[in-house]
Amino acid sequence: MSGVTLNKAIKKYGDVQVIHGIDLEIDHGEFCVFVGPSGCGKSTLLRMIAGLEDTTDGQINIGDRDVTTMDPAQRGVSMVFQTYALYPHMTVKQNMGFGLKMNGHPKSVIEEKVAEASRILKLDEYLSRKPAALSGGQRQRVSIGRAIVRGPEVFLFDEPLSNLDAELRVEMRVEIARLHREIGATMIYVTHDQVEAMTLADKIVVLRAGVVEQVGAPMDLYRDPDNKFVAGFIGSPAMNFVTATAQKTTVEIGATGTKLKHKLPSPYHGREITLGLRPEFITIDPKGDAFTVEISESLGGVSYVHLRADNGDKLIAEQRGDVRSNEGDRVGISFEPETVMYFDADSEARIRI
Amino acid sequence: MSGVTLNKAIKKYGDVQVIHGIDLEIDHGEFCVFVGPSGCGKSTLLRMIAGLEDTTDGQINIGDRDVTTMDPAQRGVSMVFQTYALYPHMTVKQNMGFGLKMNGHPKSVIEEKVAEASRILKLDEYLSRKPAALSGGQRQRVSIGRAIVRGPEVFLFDEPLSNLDAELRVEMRVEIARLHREIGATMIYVTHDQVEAMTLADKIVVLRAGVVEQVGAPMDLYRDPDNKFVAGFIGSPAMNFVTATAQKTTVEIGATGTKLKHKLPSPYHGREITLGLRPEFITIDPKGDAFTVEISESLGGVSYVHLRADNGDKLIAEQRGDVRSNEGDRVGISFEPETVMYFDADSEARIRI
Amino acid sequence: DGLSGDLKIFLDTSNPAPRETFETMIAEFQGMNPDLKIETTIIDREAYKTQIRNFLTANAPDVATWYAGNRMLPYVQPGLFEDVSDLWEGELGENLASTKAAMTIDGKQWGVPYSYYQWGVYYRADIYNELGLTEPKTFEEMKSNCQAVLDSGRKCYTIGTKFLWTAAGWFDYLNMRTNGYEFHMDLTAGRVAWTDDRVKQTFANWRELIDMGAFIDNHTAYSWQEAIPFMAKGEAAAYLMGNFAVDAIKDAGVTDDQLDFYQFPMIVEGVPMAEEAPTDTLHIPSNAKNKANAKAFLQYVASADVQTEINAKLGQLPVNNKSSVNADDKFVSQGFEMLNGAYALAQFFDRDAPAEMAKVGMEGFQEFMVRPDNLDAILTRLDAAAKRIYK
Amino acid sequence: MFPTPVEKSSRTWQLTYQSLLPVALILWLLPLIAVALFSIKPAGDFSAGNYWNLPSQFAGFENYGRVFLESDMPRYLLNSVFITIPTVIGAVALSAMTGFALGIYRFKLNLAVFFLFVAGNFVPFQILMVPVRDLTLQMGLYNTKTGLVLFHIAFQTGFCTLFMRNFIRALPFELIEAARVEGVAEWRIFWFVVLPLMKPAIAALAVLIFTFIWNDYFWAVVLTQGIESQPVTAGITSFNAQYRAAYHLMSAGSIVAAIPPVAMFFLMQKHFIAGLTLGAVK
Amino acid sequence: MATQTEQANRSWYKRNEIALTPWLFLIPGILMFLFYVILPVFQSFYISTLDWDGLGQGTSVGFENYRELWHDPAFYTSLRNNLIWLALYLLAIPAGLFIALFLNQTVTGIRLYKSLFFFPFVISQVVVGLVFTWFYDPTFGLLNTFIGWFGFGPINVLGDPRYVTYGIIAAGLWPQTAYCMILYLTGLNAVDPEQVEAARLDGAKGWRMLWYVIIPQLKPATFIAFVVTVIGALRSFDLISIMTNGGPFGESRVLSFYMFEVALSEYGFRMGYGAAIAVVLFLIMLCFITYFLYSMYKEEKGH
Ligand SMILES: Nc1ncnc2c1ncn2[C@@H]1O[C@H](COP(=O)(O)OP(=O)(O)OP(=O)(O)O)[C@@H](O)[C@H]1O
Ligand SMILES: Nc1ncnc2c1ncn2[C@@H]1O[C@H](COP(=O)(O)OP(=O)(O)OP(=O)(O)O)[C@@H](O)[C@H]1O
Ligand SMILES: [Mg+2]
Ligand SMILES: [Mg+2]
Repeated sequence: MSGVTLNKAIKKYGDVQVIHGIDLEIDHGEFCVFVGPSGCGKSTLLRMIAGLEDTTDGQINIGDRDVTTMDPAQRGVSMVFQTYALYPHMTVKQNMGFGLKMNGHPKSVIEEKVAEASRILKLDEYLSRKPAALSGGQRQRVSIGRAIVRGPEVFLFDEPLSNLDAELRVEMRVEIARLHREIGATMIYVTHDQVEAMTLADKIVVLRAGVVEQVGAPMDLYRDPDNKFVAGFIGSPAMNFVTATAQKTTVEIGATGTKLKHKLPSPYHGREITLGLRPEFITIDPKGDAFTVEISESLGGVSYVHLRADNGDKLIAEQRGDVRSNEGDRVGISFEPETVMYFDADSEARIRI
Repeated sequence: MSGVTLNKAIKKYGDVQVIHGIDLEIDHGEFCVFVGPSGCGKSTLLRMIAGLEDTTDGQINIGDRDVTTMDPAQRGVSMVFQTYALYPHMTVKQNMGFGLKMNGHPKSVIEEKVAEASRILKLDEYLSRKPAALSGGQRQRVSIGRAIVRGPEVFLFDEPLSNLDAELRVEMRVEIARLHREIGATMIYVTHDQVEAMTLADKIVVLRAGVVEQVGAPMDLYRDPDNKFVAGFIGSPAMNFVTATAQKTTVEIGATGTKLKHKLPSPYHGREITLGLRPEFITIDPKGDAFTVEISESLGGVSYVHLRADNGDKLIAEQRGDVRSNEGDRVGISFEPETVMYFDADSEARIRI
Repeated sequence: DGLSGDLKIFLDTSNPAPRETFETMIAEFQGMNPDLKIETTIIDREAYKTQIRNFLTANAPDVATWYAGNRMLPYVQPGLFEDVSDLWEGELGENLASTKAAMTIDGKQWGVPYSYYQWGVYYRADIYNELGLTEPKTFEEMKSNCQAVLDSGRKCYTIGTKFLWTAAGWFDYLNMRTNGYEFHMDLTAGRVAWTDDRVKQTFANWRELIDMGAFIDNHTAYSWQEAIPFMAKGEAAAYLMGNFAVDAIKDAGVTDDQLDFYQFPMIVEGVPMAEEAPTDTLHIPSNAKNKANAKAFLQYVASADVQTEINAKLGQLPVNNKSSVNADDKFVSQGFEMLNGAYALAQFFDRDAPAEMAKVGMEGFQEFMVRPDNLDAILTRLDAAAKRIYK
Repeated sequence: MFPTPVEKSSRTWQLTYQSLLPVALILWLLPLIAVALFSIKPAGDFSAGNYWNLPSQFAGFENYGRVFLESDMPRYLLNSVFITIPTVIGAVALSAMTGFALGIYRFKLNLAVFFLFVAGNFVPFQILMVPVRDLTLQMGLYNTKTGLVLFHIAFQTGFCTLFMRNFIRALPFELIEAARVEGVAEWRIFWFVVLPLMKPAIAALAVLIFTFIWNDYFWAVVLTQGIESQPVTAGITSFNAQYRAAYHLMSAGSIVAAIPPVAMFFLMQKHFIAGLTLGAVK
Repeated sequence: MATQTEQANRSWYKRNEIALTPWLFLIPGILMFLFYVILPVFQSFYISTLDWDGLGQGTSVGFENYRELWHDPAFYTSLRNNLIWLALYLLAIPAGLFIALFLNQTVTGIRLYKSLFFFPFVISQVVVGLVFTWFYDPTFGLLNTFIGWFGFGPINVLGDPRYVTYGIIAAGLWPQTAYCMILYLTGLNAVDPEQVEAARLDGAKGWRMLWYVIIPQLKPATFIAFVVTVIGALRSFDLISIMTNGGPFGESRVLSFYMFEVALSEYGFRMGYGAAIAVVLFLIMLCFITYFLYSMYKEEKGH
């Protein structure tokens, strides 16, 4: 059993605190993805788990061992770096076997494990090449191979695909998913790519400024975000936010004057709130006139129509097919009321109904 | 009137010919985008127009002047580089005013034009900063500002947004579109980003290996590509290609055995052809069983389902909403026959029906 | 039976002829003492002067060459040279008596001399003949000869003052001839001020020659060897030098007939004629490891036969009065004669004056030769230096 | 003349440029060419005043023969080798270690220690002369190659550390982290990961230090004397004193003394220039 | 429990490996450097207050040496020459830039040209000094032969106090220019071609392109060139020693040579006085060292 548990983990650089007491439980065999804006502390958290950064306070457990002060090597983790971090002067084989060799494993064991890993990753042909003679994707595979060879309980990935081009990225993403199925080890994966997070994760951890905003399965976060930040972060194009006013039994959208029959908790009555609406749930109604079409970007199968209401609120609507709106058109919108979410205008917390 | 006309423009590096006699007409005020795979000659062509590369043969006109052998500075063009190419030792203001200063404009004129450009680009606050103290997006704005200030007839952009992160890219894209509307100058824009090409262009030029494959408005290329290359290049995710066989009055799809009532020109009868089908036009039919679901990637509003037929043909289908297919499921597909395109299996040319 | 053990010898005889002479002599000594391990190091003469202090303290040899007179003082005072007075007892002492004074400090002897040599004016006899000139006896003759030489499109004297000391030769002679030996000794010993009018008179005499254009141009750029070609090529007629220069002059292509020698002429009547005769010496550093062997070697070098032999080769004069002078060498025999008749012998400016003073002084001479107008400033400077150095 | 490539300029200018190059080079190297010419002239040419005409006969073998067979030059050359090689090895070894420590580890005094090395490297070394000479004397290493080597190693460590540290800084730090995660001991990281990656830096530094030390004159004069330990730079001066005014021999001697660093430069040019710029630039 | 014993089993070294390792690696280097470089600097300060001939014990004389220095004309000559050196040596920077620009082309054989141009830097200064001594020789030197064709000369460069320092500096500029040239050649390699292109579009050409676009980009190269040139100028010793030995009558001395002369030459052995001169030289250099370190510090902080 080798899940990872963080208990009030804190990291300070000098006086600057970058991780603010994180509690987190990652189950054995789970694929956990950290997402969040740049600088939010994803890498730092991962490196704390790896032992590459000291943990200022709190506790980190792997399995049932407290590893908080342990050396990286003793934690039973392997790490895959964004830049691959292959040793350029060693062949693929030596790269993969280096850790074992340094820890005094006999040659035969090393051979065997390297062979196994290279089979899994289809690297057999390249074993005697140096990293410089490999493509980006192959290099990343080698660096994953190096991680596998040590048979760790936990794999740590720090944006492993962000140096690859779009096509390869898709390919390697599928490969990592396959690997997870095949090995079944716990994996923690840092990315800022929406698609990677949504498609790979069993569990997504959304971080902001060193604090966990929400933890959950990808579709749960998409459907049921806890706050405006998560709602805006998950899903692409991002959720639209417009101002609305809560009444006793209805909510009035500022831009259109539409009243939705939603009863918000009483403290909100009469107050301004934020209404969230995903672009994909909006249908453009050519007969309306609440919005001006600012620009309409057609990508072939889908168009993104940028709308601006007279009160300044902006919306993006996703439009299927090749119905095209023209700039300057006045249009209205329609949507299913149940696709709407509400957020506290100040705290940004979700207002569930 | 300052359109750009290329007349059998040819570029050779030593013995290697990289631009193979291109004819092209870009109208005054048009936004023209060059796309194509890496190394196809987009940048080279742009730089020939700028005068940064000699034109080996052929002729380049800007407006009604033959500029083929002119100095870059005399052509009335401005260029925005991928790496911004700002002068690091000059402030934003000096960067923008440099060209005017070099051409001996009086201080007052420079001041005025820089002020105007920085107003358009909302750079007023940063005028006295050096580039190093700016964010990527701001730098790119400065480099656009530098282009504007010189009041050129033609703007040239070489992948101006590819060094920015996703969010900024979207923002700057809209900004450039706005700029084009505002200034109305001719713009030529190189990119390899689908979305940029589709959303910005009045006219897209698809290049392959130094040859123009097709020229047209974005939606024209999307709807009516001349060949498999253009069809596959425009649209995202890319068009699916499967094998099919033309009969006298029908086309039989290899993977499913479905027969479409399309009458292809007689030379194709009985021959294998390529059938193109965009992911967004495919609906998954849970009752069918021609395909196995390989993997289903859900991004919230949309899922991409990777399908594999028994004959090895692969398809990606775009699925709306949160209907999720599971790996290993057997499914069928359906689509409107008129969304299908045919291509010659060898020449890859479109077979129009 | 012969000596055994080691013997480490440092020599500054870096010019080709002396070098060979010493190598031969040491080889003979080796022949007599087959069991002795002799190690000889020959160091460039100019470099040697800067290095001696280092090696005397750090890795002292058993025997080292140096110079007599005041020049020994900096090493005798801190006890870096061994007292070798015992060598001077008995017969050897008597034989070397003429230089005993120069080797004595505090009543003890600190080394033995192996050679000395005269200074004088070496001139191109063929040029003098061509111009009908004879060896000058007085300063007036010297100047008129010079004028004749100048008129023939040549320079009277070659000199290379890059390493300074050559100019000191001129000063020594001019001063001794103008003010006498005693005055010169007082001056170098700091008993007379450099701003003294008598000193100025010496420089005035010198200036006459300078103003005539007697010396070659650009002498500051040359070492003494580099000045020789001017004489060899007949662009200059004479050279005030030590006798060691004869070899080098001949090497440069001047034949024995073309070269002759005269004593530096009288300037002031009645001033007795003293001569420069620097004595080259051998010493035992007090840090030497094989002093017994070293003493044996010194004794050997000082012995009459060896002195005869090496000085014949060096073209210099033996110090041992039992030695014989090479009569075939006209310069040596003439010089020997001249020194025998000399009123007194001076060592040389840089050996008579303390090192620091010598340096400042010779720099002044060089400057004077280039910029005679600076004389007052130069003398004031020398005086200030003297006040500090002799305090 | 400019970052405009000549290929893109007019034909006449291209030709002018092509012909200007050798002329400029000859002018630039004129003093050196003269010396090379001197070194193959017979002695007679000089006494005959034939300084600048072609040699009346080729006397190269004779002149160089005398340098090698009749003078102490071979011995001085050998001394130089025995001084230079150990210094290069020592300085590179020490600075590989200091560079590693300062480039990889974050600790409080890191920058202070680094700046200490850098500042020491900039010091006008004359200020060290008296104490170092005294120190060497006291250790009994005066006039030994060892004494000179020890000092050179110590002094060069300043520059080498600057160089190595900056080089190591530029290595991807993930390599070290990857090794740490794999449980590689720190000194093994140095040996198996960092050192192999430093090969280019080591090569660059080695050639650079080689030339520096080979060409050193000041310390050779301060710390050694005499033939048993002086390097060729000091040797050439006594050689010259011996053959003063024998220009042909002095020239030949100078050329012999200059050849090793020049050969080193030509053989290892890439590394040499990398060393100059990398070490200093970063 | 298990974790407890595991912790205890780790040796003290193991636990502090990351903190200790750098010091273990630093110790040999630091010791050597302290011993031979850092301490001697302070020793020199101390020695400069002694009257000491290098043998036995010195006697403390306080600031007497400095007082004497204050009145020593030779010191001022040296100081003046040092300043001339500093100022003129910096000419190596524009000269190096000029040659670098000249050679910054891609024609056949240019690599060989570049290396040959670099030649003077690899040669020992001793040899350079010798070569230039002959070059300047008033009777047969190339320089005088050359100006003789125009009916001038001969000039006794090294023997004339008016020219001697400039003559030596010119000799020093030869290798130093080669050095700067290499620095600039590498710097030119790193010039961003897109910036040059941007400037071409902006209409900058020739001289103005150089001044406004190229030179600013060469700033790092210029900085190094400045550093090495200043150090080189203040350390200058070999050339003077070889070419003139300080002469004529001390007019070509600089501080570093004068201190050597005072402390170690034939007529010297005034260690205290020499040290005092060295201290003055050090203090001059200290201004530059401070500037260099400050620049480096800013750079480091920038990362
Ligand atoms: N060594 C350090 N010293 C001080 N602050 C640091 C250090 N390393 C990181 N930080 C700060 O910690 C915060 C978190 O950094 P971290 O690298 O974990 O972000 P991230 O989420 O991985 O961002 P990205 O997506 O850009 O990789 C940032 O604000 C960063 O500036
Ligand atoms: N200076 C040059 N010498 C020789 N070949 C060149 C040179 N510059 C470009 N090429 C070649 O010309 C072709 C076109 O290059 P170009 O840079 O125009 O491609 P591109 O379409 O802009 O590609 P990318 O999308 O990667 O920027 C490439 O095959 C390239 O290798
Ligand atoms: Mg990160
Ligand atoms: Mg390109």
